[in-house]
Amino acid sequence: MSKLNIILNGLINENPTFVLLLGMCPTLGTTASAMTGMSMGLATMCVLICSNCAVSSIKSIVPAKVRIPVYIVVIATFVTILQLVLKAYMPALDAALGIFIPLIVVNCILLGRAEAFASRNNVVDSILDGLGIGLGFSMALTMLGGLRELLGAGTVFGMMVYPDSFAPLVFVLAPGAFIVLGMMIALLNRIRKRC
Amino acid sequence: MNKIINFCIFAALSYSEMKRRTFSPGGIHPPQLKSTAGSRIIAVDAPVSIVLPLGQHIGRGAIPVVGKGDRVEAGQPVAVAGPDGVSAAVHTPFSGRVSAIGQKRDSRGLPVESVSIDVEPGQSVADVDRTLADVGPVGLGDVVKAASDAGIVGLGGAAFPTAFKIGGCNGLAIDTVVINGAECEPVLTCDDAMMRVHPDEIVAGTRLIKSAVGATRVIIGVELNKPEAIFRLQEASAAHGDVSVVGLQTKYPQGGERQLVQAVTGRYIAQGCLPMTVGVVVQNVSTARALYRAMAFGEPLVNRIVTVAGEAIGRPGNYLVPIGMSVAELLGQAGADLDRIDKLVAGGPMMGRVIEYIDGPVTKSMSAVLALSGNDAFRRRVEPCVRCGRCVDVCPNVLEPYLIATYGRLGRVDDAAEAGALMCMECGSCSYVCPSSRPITDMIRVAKYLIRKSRK
Amino acid sequence: MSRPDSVWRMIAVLGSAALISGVLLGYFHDLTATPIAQASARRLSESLREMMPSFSNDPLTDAVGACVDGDSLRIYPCMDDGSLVGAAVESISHNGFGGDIRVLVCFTPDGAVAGFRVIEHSETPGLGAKMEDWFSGEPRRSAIVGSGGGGNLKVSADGGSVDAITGATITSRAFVEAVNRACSVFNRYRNEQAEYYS
Amino acid sequence: MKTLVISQSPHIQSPRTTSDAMRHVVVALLPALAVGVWRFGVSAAAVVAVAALSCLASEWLIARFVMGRRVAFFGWAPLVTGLLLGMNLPSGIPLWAVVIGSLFAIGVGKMAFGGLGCNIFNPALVGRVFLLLSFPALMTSWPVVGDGCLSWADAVTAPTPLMLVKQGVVPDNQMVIGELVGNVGGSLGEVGAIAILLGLVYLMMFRIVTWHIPVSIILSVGVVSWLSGGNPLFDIVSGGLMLGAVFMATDYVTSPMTRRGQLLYGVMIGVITVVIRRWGVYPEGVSFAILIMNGATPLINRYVRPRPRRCAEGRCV
Amino acid sequence: MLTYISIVVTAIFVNNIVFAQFLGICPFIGVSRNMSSAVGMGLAVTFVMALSTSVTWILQTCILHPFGLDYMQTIAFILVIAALVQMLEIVLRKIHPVLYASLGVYLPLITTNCAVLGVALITVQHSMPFLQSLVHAVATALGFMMALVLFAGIRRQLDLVDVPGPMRGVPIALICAGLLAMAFMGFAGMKF
Ligand SMILES: Cc1cc2nc3c(=O)[nH]c(=O)nc-3n(C[C@H](O)[C@H](O)[C@H](O)COP(=O)(O)O)c2cc1C
Ligand SMILES: Cc1cc2nc3c(=O)[nH]c(=O)nc-3n(C[C@H](O)[C@H](O)[C@H](O)COP(=O)(O)O)c2cc1C
Ligand SMILES: Cc1cc2nc3c(=O)[nH]c(=O)nc-3n(C[C@H](O)[C@H](O)[C@H](O)COP(=O)(O)O)c2cc1C
Ligand SMILES: Cc1cc2nc3c(=O)[nH]c(=O)nc-3n(C[C@H](O)[C@H](O)[C@H](O)CO)c2cc1C
Ligand code: SF4
Ligand code: SF4
Ligand code: SF4
Ligand code: SF4
Ligand code: FES
Repeated sequence: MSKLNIILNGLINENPTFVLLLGMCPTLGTTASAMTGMSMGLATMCVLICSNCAVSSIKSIVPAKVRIPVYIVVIATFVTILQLVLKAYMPALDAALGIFIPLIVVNCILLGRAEAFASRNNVVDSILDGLGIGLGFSMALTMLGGLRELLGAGTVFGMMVYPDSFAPLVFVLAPGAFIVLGMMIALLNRIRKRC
Repeated sequence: MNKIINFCIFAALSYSEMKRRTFSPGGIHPPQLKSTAGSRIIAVDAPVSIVLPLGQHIGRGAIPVVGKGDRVEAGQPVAVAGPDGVSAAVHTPFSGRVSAIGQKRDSRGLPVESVSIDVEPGQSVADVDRTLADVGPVGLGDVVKAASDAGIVGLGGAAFPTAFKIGGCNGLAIDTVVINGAECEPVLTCDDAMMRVHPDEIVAGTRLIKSAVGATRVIIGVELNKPEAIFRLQEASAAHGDVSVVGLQTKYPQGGERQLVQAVTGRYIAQGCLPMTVGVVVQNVSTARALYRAMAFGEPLVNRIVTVAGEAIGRPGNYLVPIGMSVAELLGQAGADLDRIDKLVAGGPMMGRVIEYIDGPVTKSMSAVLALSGNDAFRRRVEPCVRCGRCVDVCPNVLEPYLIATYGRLGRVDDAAEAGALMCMECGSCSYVCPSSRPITDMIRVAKYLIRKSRK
Repeated sequence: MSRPDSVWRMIAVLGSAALISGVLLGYFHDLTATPIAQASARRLSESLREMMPSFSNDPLTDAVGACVDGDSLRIYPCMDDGSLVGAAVESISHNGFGGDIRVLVCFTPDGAVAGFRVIEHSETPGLGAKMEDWFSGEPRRSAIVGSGGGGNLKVSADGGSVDAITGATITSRAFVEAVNRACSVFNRYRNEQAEYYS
Repeated sequence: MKTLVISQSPHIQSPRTTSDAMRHVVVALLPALAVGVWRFGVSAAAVVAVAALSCLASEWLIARFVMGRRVAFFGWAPLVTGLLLGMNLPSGIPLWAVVIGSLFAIGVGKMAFGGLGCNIFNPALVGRVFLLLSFPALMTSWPVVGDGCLSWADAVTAPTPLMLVKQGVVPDNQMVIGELVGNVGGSLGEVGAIAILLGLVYLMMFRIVTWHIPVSIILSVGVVSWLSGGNPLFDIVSGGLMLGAVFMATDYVTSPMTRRGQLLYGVMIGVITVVIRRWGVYPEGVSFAILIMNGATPLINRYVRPRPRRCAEGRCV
Repeated sequence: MLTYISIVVTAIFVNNIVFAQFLGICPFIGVSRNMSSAVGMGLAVTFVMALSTSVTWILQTCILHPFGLDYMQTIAFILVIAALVQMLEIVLRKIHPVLYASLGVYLPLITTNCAVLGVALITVQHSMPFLQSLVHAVATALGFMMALVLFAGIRRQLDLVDVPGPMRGVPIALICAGLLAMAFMGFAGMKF
């Protein structure tokens, strides 16, 4: 697999949200706007790149039986670091993403990539994989957030597209998350079947 | 005149009480369409040839005992019951010569083993009136032998060999004989005609069955839409304390045996059980009469009453038809306008089977030939199930027809079996009421077929 | 992985993973402790600078607590040349739609509301969450700012002068409640100060 | 001789069709609709007309261009959905919101599931609750009865009786009578309980619905209201309860199959309705209650099935 | 008493973990295909949530907070939960093989279920007393189970109808979840 392919794979073929349907909770919980969606995606990507890198570098010394606990420790460490950094330098973002930042720990994208990719590939490829999957996740969350924000508040990244008095609020509330994601996956299904 | 007054009083008194007698839950009220009610029984003219299928009953086909070219006498058996008992003999209604033995298409268009006979001219179809003969106390063996010799099968529709059914009661604690005069199917009036014309012979037949199976009573159940039949039967049974006639609410499928037994005895036959398990044996009125004729006079079952009805029929009515005569010939004699017929049904509109091959023969179980024309012959367009629950409401067997049908359509065999598909008696009530015209019964048949196939 | 995994090896790997993680986290914690503490202080002092006339003290260190109905609210007095130029009260209402609403309300020395900032809330996006923009807009703002310290503002639905957010009366009531509580706390503080100095 | 038609039994069908049932529902809705138009004027008629038309159009457009089905423009089922959606809205709601609501009701509430008969949730209620959550301000400004206003801009609004109760007013007989004859504010189809009851009588006469669902809802609302210290009569006649109990909870597709299931469903709707009215932020809870129980209907259908009687004889071996 | 009723009702209906808080979505979509697995998963989650919330509560109040180690919350909690689930699996297999057979298969899935960690974090954030935390955890889990069971019914129903191709499976499940979430918003802001 070429380096580019590794990245593209994560963006498209194995897009964690639309294709693998992983990490549903942050996908639904942090996409009330394009900004929060993108932030969550990028935050996850940072942890993913770091954890992939770390897992890949220690893969040969970790016994199979304690593999999972070690990976959890690795991931949790990076998540906590991220949490501290956000609190210190971007408190508003930390408040907006709330509990979903610590919950990156249990996002199976991370454990899944550690298992499926990083523990079998070299450090560079693992970092690229983290980048690809992370970008795919960020892209999906940004799209979902953007769409919800557009429908539910009439803005995209805070810029007004049409007056918010015409915007059905539901789309930025909990039901809107489910419905917009469902419709997006259906649309993608339809496009993919056509090709 | 006296009779008419009596009849009116009887009807008025009984009506309110009898209307309550029925089964529950479920059931439907289709239009009666019994335009041929009250008509005379007309004997058809003898045909020039007949075809006698050897498998007119449930079970194994009969074994031919004549050869090609043989001459046969009217009433002579051409085939005898197969070895395992679930079979019935076949007799020829006419004298003639065996022209062929082999596969012939029956009215469904399927090739079946048959004996074809060229009928000698000059014979007629007649139900010989005989004075009521007193048949003394009989044993089970006598009745079974008579039924077997006469080739009697259940005339209520299922054509189950009667000898086998009655023989099966041996050793069971049967206390009640229920006689099925419900005739709940729309259109049909053949049992009605039989009850009006031969009430004495029916009552005599029922008492034979009673003493054969060791029961203590006979209950004849008749729907209230046949007041004259009830009256005649009541007259005929007045002298016999052990025979009672009860009127039943007019509701389909009142004649289903499970439903009938519940209505007349109050005993509920649980799913998967037979009437025998609650101490009841059920026979059709015409079967009872045929049994009497066989016991008293050794007469075989060679004729039956067939209701011929429909818009395109010139002379609708009840015809006495020899078994083996072709449907086309029967229709011809009833003045049918073949060009106006779009669909032919053997039996009632709820459970009857379509006739696909018009030259096929009338069989022992063919209670009617119903000609449908125009819109009546076609089903409405099927629409999506709106889950209105009507099919669930009407199913007399307490099933969920829409669910079994869906499982059948999707081929989900295990789910269909779990939902009780095999309990369905295919009465058609669910399809009848479905406002979306869904072919529920058809899909349930598919489900049943798939289940049976998967279990083999 | 061809080598057999002995128990000791497992413990060693797990233990060192935990150790490395602990050390890393400790390091990052120390690194970020000050910025984290500053982050919240910075927001507060920035808000004060925007809403208050210039002051020379550090209101955060001069803050005092005042109890109302079981809540301890903080008062941040702003001084210039030893005289009070205003004060801010960090007030709270528990009757928000989604939970608590925290509001920073600034007062002039004579007890009139000088400004307000919503610090924290968990109201519905698009509805209650609009409250800061809504109440900062006219004519709501002038109904609140400059109002006396009586602490009896009411939303229009309850017969008052402050228009509620359409569809979010609950949030509006809670917001106004927080402002009212701030008023009463500040009034008490002012009276105490007056007594103290007189 | 023609070729004979071949099919399996039965060979006759009841004359009642699904579209007949829907047509009867439309007829049964007319009295309540008339009261709405009488009380609220032309704007009410406009809202209902736009809702009906946009439901028909949404259904046709989606079926034709998204699902690629060849279908007729008119259908009784989407008309019922449209009428009911319209009648569940305040008469002063802007028409663009009605169009958006209809599109959501039909698109997400019905066609996404495959169309008629496939949906889990009542499409009209999906539309209504969607609008309620999306445009809370528009959905809670109720024009004053008897205005007969032609334009929306200057309509006078006032709280509905249920909103007054939420604000602490104790309902009296005057309010009950007002609800009965339609002399109150509210959704344009829900005012006038008597007209709705007329519709129920009509539907029961033609055996489109049975008493089970409406009666169990109404009774349980009465009982729970009484237990929780409310005014049972007022709770029964106020808000959208009657409209919901008679026309929306009875929707075949989204209600249970068996009578016992329907009773359970009705009672639960009643309970949830009163709970939301008493303790929730919304003055009215019947839409939510019906939608929640729509979601529970598959479970009810699964566990409250027709029960074959067990044999009492016990004679079998 | 009212506090507890309020906690229970709020956790099950008002702030339902799936419909309002978006936690536990993956098992919600993955394990709601049939009734027995829905109930099994629900019971397993109830068990684990009660246990892990108790333990993390003690961990937080007795160790992390007094020693100023709050920032270690995430890592400590996830390790505790993982270890607990492991132990539970072993213990259950030993002492109650039957229960293990029905619940055991769901246990490994629960380690990485954000609902469990989420509830532990939320209870600590709200600084509830111990008993309230426990009740909150159990009620949340019951809310989760209710969502799973409702959904198992709905998906069985959806299997019987012709859902359009692209909508089949996850998309229509998500839309149903959305519509149910809409319905449950009727309970929003409920106060006693
Ligand atoms: C739905 C249904 C309806 C039936 N209706 C009648 C009927 O009206 N009259 C009748 O004699 N048998 C009817 N039968 C057949 C009876 O169940 C039963 O088989 C018959 O009465 C037994 O008598 P037999 O063996 O003499 O035919 C019906 C069966 C079914 C399944
Ligand atoms: C999902 C949802 C979110 C809500 N958010 C808020 C909110 O943030 N603030 C609020 O005051 N009311 C909120 N409400 C409640 C209603 O919008 C409001 O209380 C009710 O309609 C009263 O309307 P009014 O504000 O016009 O009096 C919310 C309701 C729901 C269902
Ligand atoms: C927390 C969680 C994690 C899961 N992880 C996996 C996984 O790693 N691999 C997998 O095939 N399925 C996973 N699943 C999905 C279920 O186990 C799934 O129902 C199971 O694989 C059965 O698959 P089937 O429906 O295709 O037979 C997970 C589900 C949950 C709730
Ligand atoms: C008695 C009855 C009540 C109905 N109620 C509704 C309703 O409340 N909402 C709706 O959208 N459709 C209703 N319909 C129409 C139809 O069932 C509905 O469009 C289906 O839910 C669409 O699948 C009703 C139909 C009948 C026969
Ligand atoms: S690990 Fe978490 S995010 Fe991933 S599928 Fe499982 S539950 Fe969902
Ligand atoms: S055909 Fe079968 S399922 Fe239908 S009503 Fe009759 S017994 Fe019930
Ligand atoms: S009668 Fe027809 S439409 Fe009604 S539930 Fe049964 S199958 Fe469905
Ligand atoms: S076997 Fe007999 S006693 Fe048993 S359920 Fe059947 S009919 Fe009843
Ligand atoms: S359960 Fe999957 S991300 Fe929450």
